[in-house]
Amino acid sequence: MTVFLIRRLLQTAGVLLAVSLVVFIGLYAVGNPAEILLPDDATEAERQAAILALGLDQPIWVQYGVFLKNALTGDLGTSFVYNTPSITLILQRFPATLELALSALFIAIVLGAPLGLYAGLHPGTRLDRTIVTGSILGFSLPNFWQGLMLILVFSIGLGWLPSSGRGATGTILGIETSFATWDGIRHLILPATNLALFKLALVIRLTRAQVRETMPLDFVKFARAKGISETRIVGVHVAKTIAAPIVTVIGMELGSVIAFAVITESIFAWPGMGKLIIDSINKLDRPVVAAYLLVITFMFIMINLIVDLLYTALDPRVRLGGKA
Amino acid sequence: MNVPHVALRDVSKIFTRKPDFAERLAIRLGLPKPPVLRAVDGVSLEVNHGEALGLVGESGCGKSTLGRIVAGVHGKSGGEFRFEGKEEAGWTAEDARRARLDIQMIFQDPMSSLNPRKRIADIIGEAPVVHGMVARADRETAVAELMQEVGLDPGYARRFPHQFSGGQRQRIGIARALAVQPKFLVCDEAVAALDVSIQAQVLNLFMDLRERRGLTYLFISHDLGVIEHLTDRVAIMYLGRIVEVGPTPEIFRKPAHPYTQALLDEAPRVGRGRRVYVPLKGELPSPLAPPPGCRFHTRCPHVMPVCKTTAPDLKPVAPGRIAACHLNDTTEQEE
Amino acid sequence: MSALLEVRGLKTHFDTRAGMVKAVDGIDFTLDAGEVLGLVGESGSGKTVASFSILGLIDPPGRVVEGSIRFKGEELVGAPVARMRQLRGREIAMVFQDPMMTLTPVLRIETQMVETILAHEKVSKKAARDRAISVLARVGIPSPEDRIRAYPHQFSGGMRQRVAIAIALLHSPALILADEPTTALDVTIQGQIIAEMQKLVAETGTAMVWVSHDLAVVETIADTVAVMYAGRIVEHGPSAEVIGNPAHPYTEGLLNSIPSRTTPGQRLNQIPGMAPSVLHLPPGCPFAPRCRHAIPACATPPPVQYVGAGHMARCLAPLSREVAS
Amino acid sequence: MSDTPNVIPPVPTPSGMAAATPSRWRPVWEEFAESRTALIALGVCLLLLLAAIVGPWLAPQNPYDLTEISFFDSRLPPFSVSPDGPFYLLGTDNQGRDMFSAMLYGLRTSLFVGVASGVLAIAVGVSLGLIAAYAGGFVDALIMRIVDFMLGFPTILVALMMLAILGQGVEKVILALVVVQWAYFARAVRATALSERSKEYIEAARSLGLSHARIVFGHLAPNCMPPVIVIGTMQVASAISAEATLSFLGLGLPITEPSLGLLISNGFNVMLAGLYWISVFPGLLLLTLIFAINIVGDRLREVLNPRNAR
Repeated sequence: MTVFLIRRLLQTAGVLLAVSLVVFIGLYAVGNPAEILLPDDATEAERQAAILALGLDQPIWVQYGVFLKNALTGDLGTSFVYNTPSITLILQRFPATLELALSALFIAIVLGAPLGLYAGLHPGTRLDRTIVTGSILGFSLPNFWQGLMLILVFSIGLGWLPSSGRGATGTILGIETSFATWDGIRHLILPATNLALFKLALVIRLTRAQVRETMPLDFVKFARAKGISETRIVGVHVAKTIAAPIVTVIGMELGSVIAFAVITESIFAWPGMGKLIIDSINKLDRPVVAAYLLVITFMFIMINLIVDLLYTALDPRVRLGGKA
Repeated sequence: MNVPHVALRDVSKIFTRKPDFAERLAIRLGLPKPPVLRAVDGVSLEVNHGEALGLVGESGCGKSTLGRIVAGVHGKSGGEFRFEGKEEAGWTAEDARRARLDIQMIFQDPMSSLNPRKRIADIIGEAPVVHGMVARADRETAVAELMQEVGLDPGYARRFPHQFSGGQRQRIGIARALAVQPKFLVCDEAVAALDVSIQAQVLNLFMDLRERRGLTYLFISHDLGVIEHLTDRVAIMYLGRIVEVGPTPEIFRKPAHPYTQALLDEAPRVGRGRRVYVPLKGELPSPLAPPPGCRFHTRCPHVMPVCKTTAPDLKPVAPGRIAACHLNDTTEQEE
Repeated sequence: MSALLEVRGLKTHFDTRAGMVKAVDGIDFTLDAGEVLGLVGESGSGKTVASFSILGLIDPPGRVVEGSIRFKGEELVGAPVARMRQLRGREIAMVFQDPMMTLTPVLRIETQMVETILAHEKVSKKAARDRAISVLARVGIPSPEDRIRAYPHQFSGGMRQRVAIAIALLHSPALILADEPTTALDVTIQGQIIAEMQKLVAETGTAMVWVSHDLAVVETIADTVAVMYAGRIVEHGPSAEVIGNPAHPYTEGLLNSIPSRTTPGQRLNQIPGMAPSVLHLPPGCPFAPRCRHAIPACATPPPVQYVGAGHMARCLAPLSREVAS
Repeated sequence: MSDTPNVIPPVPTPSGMAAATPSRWRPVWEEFAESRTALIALGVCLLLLLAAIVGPWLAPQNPYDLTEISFFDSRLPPFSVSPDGPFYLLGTDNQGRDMFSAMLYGLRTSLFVGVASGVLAIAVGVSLGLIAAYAGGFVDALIMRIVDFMLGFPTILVALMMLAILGQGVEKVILALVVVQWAYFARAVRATALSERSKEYIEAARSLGLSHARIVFGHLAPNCMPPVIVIGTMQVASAISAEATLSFLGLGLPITEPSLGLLISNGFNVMLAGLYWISVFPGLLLLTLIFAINIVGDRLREVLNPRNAR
C-alpha cells in the first residue's frame, strides 16, 4: 500500500509537470494574445502596455517559471478575455458539465448493463445479434452528427424538447442543479442522450464480453453441479466476478465523458467547461486553456486513483503494491 | 569419456524483479524487500557422454529452469558451466556456438512449442540453413530425411502445426532439434502432455535416436515410470536443490533420501492393486521462502533437531551415489 | 434391489462447425450403492462428457441425443431442470479436474459452502456454517473455523481440491462423480487426495465414478474399471480382472504402453497410430485400424462378449476368452 | 517384439481440416464469410473505397472549381433541376454546390485521412510495441509510461489541443490522429508479444542459435499481427469519425479541402432553417462508412480471437 501511494504521488507530480510544460510551450507558440485583445486601432503605446501587463515581454522560461509558481499556489492565471482568474471561470462551469456527464453515464449503465448481460447470456440469438449490431451502430455514429439529428428530430421536427442552453436550476440538498426543475430536466435530456450513446455502446459490449468470457469457466459449471439456482449463479458468482473490470472501465470513462462533453456542449450550447474551452481556443485565451488542461489532468489522475482503490475493494485477489 | 559432456558447478538461478524508484524509496523507509526466487540454488551435476540422466521433482522445484540453463535458453545467475571440459568464461565465439547447437531442447507443450505461422519445412529447415549446415538448395531433402527419421510423412512438410496431433507435433519438435546435429538433448517433460499410447511411441523414438545417434540425454520428468525406463542415472530435486543422485536401478531399489522414498511410495503404479495410501504430510513450501536447514524437514517423517538448523551436504552414500540427508550422517558417525 | 445408477445406450453428441462430434456414442453401465467405478480412457475418448451427461451439465452445442440414465430408478434424461437442480449437489455431487478453476475466485469459501447447503435445506445460516466447518475439518483442512473466511486464491492447489471435495460431501450424496481430481496435482499431493478419498468412501459408503486417464490411479481406488475408446466402453469388469487379465486389445495396448510394466531400457510395446477422430468413425470396431489382432470381420460392429463374471469386452475376439468358457 | 513399426503410418489429417490448407488465413476467411452482415459490410466498404478513388470522374461537377458552380442554384432541395440544366440529385448547398459531387470529394478526403493516419499509427505503434516487449527494462518502462499517458486522455481532447496549436491542414490532422492512435497499437502489440515471447517456440528458436533480429521479426512479429488487424480496422473508423468531429468544430481541415465532417458543419448553420439535406446526407454517408468498417472489424475480432477458436 505504501509503495502504491509513493508511486502514485510521484506519477501525479510527473504527469502534472509534463502536461504543464507541454501545455505552456504549445500555447506560447500560437498567435499573440495581445493582438487579439486590443482593438485594431490601438496605438503602439497601448500595445506595449498590454504586453507588459500580461508579462509577454519576459523570456519564455521566465514566463513558465512564473506560471508554475503561481500554479502551485492555485493561481492558474487570469483570463485575457474575462479578466477573471481562469480557475474561477472553470470551476464555475464545472457543475454544469459534471451534471451532464453523470446523467449520460447513468443512462449508459442503466440501459447498457442489462442489455449486455442479456446478450452475453444468450450469444448467437436474434436479440443478441440485434443488440450487438445496435452497439456497433452506437459507436459508429459520429457524436456531433448524432447530436444534430437529435435536434433535427426532437426539437425542430417534433418540437418536444429544447435544443440549446441549460434550463432553470434549483437547489437540492444545497446543490444547485437542473434536476430540481422540470425545465432543467427538459433541457438536459437531449444533451445527456447525445453524450450517453457512445458510452452505452461501450457498456453493452464490455458487459457482454465479460459475461461470455466468464460463463464457460469451470467455476460456473461447478456452481451448477452444486445445485444452486441459475439466478444466484448469474447474480452472485458471475456478477461479482465481472464487477471489478466493468466498474474500472466505467470509472475511467467518467473522465472521458467529461472530455467528450466538449462536442455535446458546443452543439447544445450547454454552458459547461467544454464550451468554455472551445471558445477560449478560438479567442486564444491562453490562461484558460492552460488551466483547463491542468484541471482535467488532475481530475483524470484522481479518477484513476479512485478506480484503482475500488478495484481492490471488489476483487479480493488484487492487493495493491504486490503485497500478496 | 573421462571429460563429462556437460558439468555444472554450484549453479544457481535467481529471479528477481528490479524494484522501481517508488519501491526503492519504500524499502529505504523500512519496508521489506521484494521476495527473491531462487529457482536453482547451488546445483552441481555432471552429465557424461552418451548417458541418459533423469531429473526428477515436483512442480516448482527448479528442474525446468536447470534444463533451460543447460540448453542455453536461460542464463545462470552464478556458478560454472563446463561444456566438454571448457568453462563458459573461457569460450571463444566458436565454442559458444558449438555448445549452443550441440545441446538442443525438446519442450513439454506440443501446442506452444511450434510457431503456429510457419510451415513444418520452415520450422525444421530454418536453423540448419542459417547456420550453414545445409545449403539452401538441399533444404528440402534434409527436411524430408529428418521427418522420416522421426516417423513423419515427408509429404506433410508444407503443412502448418495446427494440422497435426499432439504426438506428431512432438515429433516435429524433435526433428527441429535434430536438424542442427546435436549430441545432447534436454527433454523437459517431453511426454507429459501426451496420452499413454502416444507417449509410448515417443519414448520408443527417444530410445531409437539414442541408439542411432549416440545422444546424451538430460531427461526432465515428474513421472517416475518414464525416468526408470529411460535413464541410467537419476538426480532428484527439491526446492531448487539436488537431494540425491545415483544410478537409476539402485535408487529405485533403495532410495537414500526420505523425499525420494516418499516419491517412490506415492507414485501410483499399475499392478499393485488396491492399497491404502499413507501419504507424505503437508504442502510444498513456497520457493519464495524456503524453510531453513534441510528444506525437506517440514514434511520429513524422520525429522531431527539438526535438520531444522543445518542444511545437509551432498555426501557419498555408496559408490556412485550421493545424498543430502542428516540420517546418513549418523551412520557415518557410528562407523 | 435395483442399481443406484443405470446408464443405457447413452449418446451425447456435439453439433459443431466441423460436423457432428459423437463424443459419447452408446455406453451402458450400472453402478451399485457404495461401488467405485474407474472410468478410464485417453483424451477425446468421451469419459468426461459421459460423467457430465449424468448430471445434465452438457453445454450447447452438446446434447444427450439418446439413451437413458436412471438414478435410484428415476429417469434423468429429459428430467425437468428444477428436478435436476434438486439432485445436483445433494444426491449426486461432482469434483472437477482443475482445483485452481473450480471455486469462484471472488467469493469466500464460506459463501460457497453455505449457499450449497441452503440451496437444498432449510436450515439457519449458523447451522449451515457449522456444518461447513465440520466437513472442512473432515477433509483435513487445518483450523477450518478461520480458513472458512478465506478466498480460494489463499489456498494451494491441493487445499483447494480438498475444499471442492468438502463441498461435494456437504449433503452426504449417494454418488460422487470425480473428473480427474488428481491430474493437476503433484505426486505427493495426489497421494494425499487419493488417501482422503479412500477414507471418505470407506466411511460414508458413497458410490463414486472416478474418471481418469491413469490406470494406475484408478487401480488404487476402483472396484470396477470401464475402459473407453472413441466414445464407447470397450471393456468393463472388476478392476483386478481388467488390469490383470485384459480382454480387449486396446486395454492390453494401454497397459503395455506404461513404461514401468516393461523392463527398463526395452522398447515399449506401443499401439501404432492414433485415436480416430470421433467425427469420422469407421463403421466397425473403431480400434481395428490400430489393433494387432484385427481380422477382416472387425469391419462390422463388434459384439459385446463376456469373458468372466461381470467382465465384458466389446470385441469380436477377446484376448482372454478361453478364461471365460 | 518389433513387429510394430516405429514409424506412424501416414494417417488422414485429424478432424475437420481441409485436406491441404494452403494458408492459415483460409479458415479465417471461411469463418468470416459465415456472417452475412459482415459480408455485406465488407462489400459496402469496398464500394465506398472504389467511389472515393474514381470520385473525380464520377462526380457531375468539381465542387471546388468556382467556375462550375452557379450561385443562383444555391440551397436547392434534392431532385432539383436547375433552370440552367444541371440536375441536383441530393440538392445544393449555400454556395450552390452539387451535394452529390461535394460528398464524393468529401468521402475521398475522409477516407484518405482515416487510412493514412491508421497506416502511420500502425507503423509507429507496432515498432514501439515490439521494441518495448523485446527490450524490456528501462526502454519498456519508458515507452509504456508514454503509452499510459496517451491512453489516459481521450483521443478527441488531445487532437483538439494539438490542432489548436498546429492550426488547420490535412497533414496536421493526420499528424494529430497518429499521435493519439499509435499508443493503442503499441499496447496491444506489446501485450501479445509478451505472451508470445514466453512461449516455447521462442525458447526453441533461441536454443537453435537464431539471431535476435530473426527471432523478433521472423517469429515474434507475425504472431502479434491478429490484434493489429482488428484494432487497425476499428481505428481507421474512429480516425474518420475524429477527423469529422474536429472539422466540425472548425479545427480540422481547411475550407478548401472539405471532408464529410466539414460538409455537415456547413449544413448545421442552416439546418435550423429547415434545409436539412446539407447536413443529413453527408452525415448518412459518413455513418454508413464508419458503420461498415466497424462491422467488418467486429467480425474480425470475433474470428481472430484465439479464445473463440473451435
